[in-house]
Amino acid sequence: MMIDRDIRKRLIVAVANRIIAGAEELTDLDRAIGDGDHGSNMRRGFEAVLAAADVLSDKSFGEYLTAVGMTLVMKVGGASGPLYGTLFLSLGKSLADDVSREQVADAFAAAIEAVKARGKSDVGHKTMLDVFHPVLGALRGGGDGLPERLKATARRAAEDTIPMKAIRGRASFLGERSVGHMDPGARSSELIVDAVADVMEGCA
Amino acid sequence: MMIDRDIRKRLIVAVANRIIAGAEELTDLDRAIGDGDHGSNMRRGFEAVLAAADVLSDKSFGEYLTAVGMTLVMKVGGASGPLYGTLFLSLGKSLADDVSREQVADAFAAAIEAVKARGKSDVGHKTMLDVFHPVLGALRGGGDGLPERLKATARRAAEDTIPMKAIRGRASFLGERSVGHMDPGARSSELIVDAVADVMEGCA
Amino acid sequence: MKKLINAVEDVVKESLAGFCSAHSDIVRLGEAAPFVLRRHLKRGKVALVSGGGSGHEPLHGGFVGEGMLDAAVPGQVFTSPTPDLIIAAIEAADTGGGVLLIVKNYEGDVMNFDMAREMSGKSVATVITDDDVAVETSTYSTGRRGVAGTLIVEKILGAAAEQGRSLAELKALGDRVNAATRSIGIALTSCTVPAAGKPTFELGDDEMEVGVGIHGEPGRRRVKLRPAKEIAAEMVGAITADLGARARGDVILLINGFGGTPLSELYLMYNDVRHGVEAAGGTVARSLVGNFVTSLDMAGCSATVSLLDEELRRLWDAPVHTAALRWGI
Amino acid sequence: MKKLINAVEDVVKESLAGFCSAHSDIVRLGEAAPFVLRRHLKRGKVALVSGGGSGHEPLHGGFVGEGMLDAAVPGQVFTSPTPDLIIAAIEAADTGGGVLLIVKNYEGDVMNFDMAREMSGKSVATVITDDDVAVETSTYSTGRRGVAGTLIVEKILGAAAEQGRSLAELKALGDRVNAATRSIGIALTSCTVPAAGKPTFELGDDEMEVGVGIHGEPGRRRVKLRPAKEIAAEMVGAITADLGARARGDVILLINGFGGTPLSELYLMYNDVRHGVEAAGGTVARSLVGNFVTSLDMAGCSATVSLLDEELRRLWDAPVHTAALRWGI
Ligand SMILES: Nc1ncnc2c1ncn2[C@@H]1O[C@H](COP(=O)(O)OP(=O)(O)O)[C@@H](O)[C@H]1O
Ligand SMILES: Nc1ncnc2c1ncn2[C@@H]1O[C@H](COP(=O)(O)OP(=O)(O)O)[C@@H](O)[C@H]1O
Ligand SMILES: [Mg+2]
Ligand SMILES: [Mg+2]
Ligand SMILES: [Mg+2]
Ligand SMILES: [Mg+2]
Repeated sequence: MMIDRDIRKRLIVAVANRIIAGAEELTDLDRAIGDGDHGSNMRRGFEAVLAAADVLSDKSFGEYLTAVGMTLVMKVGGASGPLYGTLFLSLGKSLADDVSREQVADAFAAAIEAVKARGKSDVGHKTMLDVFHPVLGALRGGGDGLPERLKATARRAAEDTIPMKAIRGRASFLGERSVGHMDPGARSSELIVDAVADVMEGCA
Repeated sequence: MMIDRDIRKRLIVAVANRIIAGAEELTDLDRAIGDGDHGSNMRRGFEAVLAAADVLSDKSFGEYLTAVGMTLVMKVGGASGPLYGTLFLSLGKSLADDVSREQVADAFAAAIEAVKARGKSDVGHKTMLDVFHPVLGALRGGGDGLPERLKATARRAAEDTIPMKAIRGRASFLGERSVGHMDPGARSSELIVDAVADVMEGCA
Repeated sequence: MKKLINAVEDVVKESLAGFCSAHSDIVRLGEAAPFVLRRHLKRGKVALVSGGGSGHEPLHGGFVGEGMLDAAVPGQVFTSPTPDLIIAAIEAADTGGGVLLIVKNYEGDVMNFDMAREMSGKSVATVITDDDVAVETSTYSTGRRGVAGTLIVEKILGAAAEQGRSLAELKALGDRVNAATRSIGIALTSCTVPAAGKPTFELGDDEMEVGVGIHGEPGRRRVKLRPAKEIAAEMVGAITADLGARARGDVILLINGFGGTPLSELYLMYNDVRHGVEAAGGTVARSLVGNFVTSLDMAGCSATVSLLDEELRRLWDAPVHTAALRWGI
Repeated sequence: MKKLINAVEDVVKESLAGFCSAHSDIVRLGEAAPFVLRRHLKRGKVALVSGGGSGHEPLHGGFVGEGMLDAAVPGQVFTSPTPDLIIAAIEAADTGGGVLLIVKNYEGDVMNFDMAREMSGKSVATVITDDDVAVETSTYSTGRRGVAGTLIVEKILGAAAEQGRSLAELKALGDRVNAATRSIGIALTSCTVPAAGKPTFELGDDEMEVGVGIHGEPGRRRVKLRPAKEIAAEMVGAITADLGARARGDVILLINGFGGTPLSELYLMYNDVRHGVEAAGGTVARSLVGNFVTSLDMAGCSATVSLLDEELRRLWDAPVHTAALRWGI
């Protein structure tokens, strides 16, 4: 599949708008088990990405992903900034404009490892990783209606963080009291996956 | 009229209990146009007077009034402490155990002047003086049913402070906004007059 | 009411005990009565004694020490201390040079300190501070309140007393500094007096009080909450209008928090007020930002502008070593 | 939300501008980016750089100056600063002796400072503070938070850096002080993050949170509001249990307000906590009471106990000249 300038631009617009529209909800989730800034953090980062959409989209897919990652690192702050930043920086390392589903899945798997290393965290710790990991599974599975399946997987995965006890992130300071709330970073990951899947559908 | 030990004691008990029972109301009034402590101040002072009731009542009427005044000066604090203190200290200067109504009225008039001097204040400034002054008039008038008339006068006088604009006391800092509220010190004066009148009635 | 206290009636006593033990290198608790006494009194120096209701911490106890006050007498919350306490402090602080009382212009304070002065039989003078421009002046009324500017009077007098100036000189200097000092305050919330248990007044979510004092009392008027810049402009306007042409020189700018407002907001206000003062022709030569003259947990702040000349600047810069203000030592 | 601000997005920037102009004798605003830089850097000295989300004022900017930090990098409210800002501060503060980062143990701070260190290419070491006993330690979890004890680490490292110690020595000393320091916090209210506009959590009128951090986040458990003495006993218990026998020596006792609690209550708590520490066999050799590591307008406080030996006492007593902590100069 060819990720041309039009798709690159559409990806930014879709993801950024989804995050910006969801910012208040993300902040509300973070107020419950964090410090109430995940929405503002993510909005700040993706507003910067959106503002640079044209310049970014002119770049090759790899450079584009790297630049998005760098923008997030420099704009988001908090825990989510280095983590989402690391994710995109890692994706940018290996993806070319013309990519197969397998290549994307491999790059995503490597990016997840990079996030784990940066966050000293793992699946089951009630973080964004708990969305990335099942989404990677769905991506590897491939097949018809993949976009829909990615969305459903992400949605379920975010919900599955509700009963978890947090091991990483601010929510871990709450111990047992972190149980019963959705992880804000899991929800923002779901929003990103959802927006990407929308663009995939539009291209299909 | 003879102010014997029994009457002296009854005066303390009646006045102190009236103030203690009214403390919360006095504080509420002071919250509206002052700093919300008139009730606690007066209660603190009269609890001390009540605790010393027996010792105080052993003294001659003059010494008794002086001692009450001193106790109020040393226990009440705020603006009302020196003012009520000055009132009783002044009364103590001229009153003997056997007093006529005229003597009490003269002593009260002198005490009012002492309060004015201490407070650099006058009638019409929305203070306790606006109760003392009409009560003095009723006392001078004398006649049948004096206790009832003293009470009614004090009640009306306290109410008459409601439309006044404060010139002295903390309420003066509010300017026009002091209009529409009863002066807390006027209300505490009314309570004192009321309790004294009750004791007078009991003696008649 | 949510407060870190044991019993309402013990608040002042226990807080004072904590204060004196936390700062035992600078102060000690009075023996004859509960007041704050400077640990190392200077023989023959005029003693500076201040005080008033509690609830304004660190004022005044936090300003006892070298280069500032010799004693501070706290009353109950927002209630002037009684003459017996003040007399005890006068007696403990006096080392032969006489005593200067620094009293904020509230009738309760003025009357109790007056009675103490009359009863003490010592050589005692009084400086009354009345820096609050929110209150209209008039010989007819109580006049203006003494608020945050009091700290500037205490600092400058403290330095001058340390130089060995006489009681009469200090009294004149104190009156001069007070006359050169103007403050105005605004509140976003009231405060809760422990003994009352509920806020002194209630404000809507979008309202503020303009022209408040430091006792959680309502101000002169209630307005809609506005951006910091507009609040700053109103404050500067009130102060400079009152100072007139004198505002066009070097000044100390004090942004004082009332206790419930975070330092970050005070610095933000400082930023806007400073621009206003400078736009009005003043030069901010010295600055102080923090919670110094508070009103329990009230949210809000006051701005104080105090005119400086060479003498006052030197006295302001002189070393001071107290719990709440310290430099040069 | 009632705050003295202009626009939500300008809060940090404007407050920082006010801070740097109010304290222009001690600090200046970074040129390459908005951070607080010590005005007079000392050539060749190891530079101490700290930072983290804003909202904890005076931490960290208030601790920049002689005898303490060389730079402080504020992020947005409760949000770690990004690596570009940290790198700019590292570059501005480094005078050839290398740079020591002092970072509170929050994943956001740790990761952003780590990225900055990796990208900077300078000689940089990191001390991570994690003094909060409210959080169970476990190699498996994030571990403990860095809270008010951070100020003690910064003060002592500041004095040691001024003596010319090497980066490796300072790193070891910082780890040692951190290991000797324990804190625990309680909150009576949450705080309101400007961008969120409402309190992070709601508490009933008779409830408090035990084991809170400094981001207005809920604590470990919610209990009924209790008298100060009982709260103090629980705090002392948690700290001394964790310190074990080591608690029976000289300590610094820090009672830190979270921003919305009046100083009078902090002194009252100091009184009760001090008695508790002494009953447990400790000797309070040094004390500090005030709002130092805050959580915007949160009501509540933390207690910190830090074990002292002769070396640490000397470093603690060494001169310091910052906006929020000053003595000996
Ligand atoms: N160590 C970690 N590994 C993976 N994800 C993490 C880690 N720490 C935090 N997160 C994610 O970051 C989210 C919080 O982001 P945000 O609120 O922006 O930062 P902060 O916690 O610094 O305020 C959490 O909900 C979680 O998904
Ligand atoms: N100058 C004055 N002259 C006469 N009465 C006064 C004066 N100032 C205050 N008062 C009286 O004192 C009352 C307030 O007392 P209180 O609340 O105990 O003291 P404070 O105002 O110091 O808090 C007022 O309601 C008023 O009646
Ligand atoms: Mg967060
Ligand atoms: Mg009152
Ligand atoms: Mg009062
Ligand atoms: Mg955050």
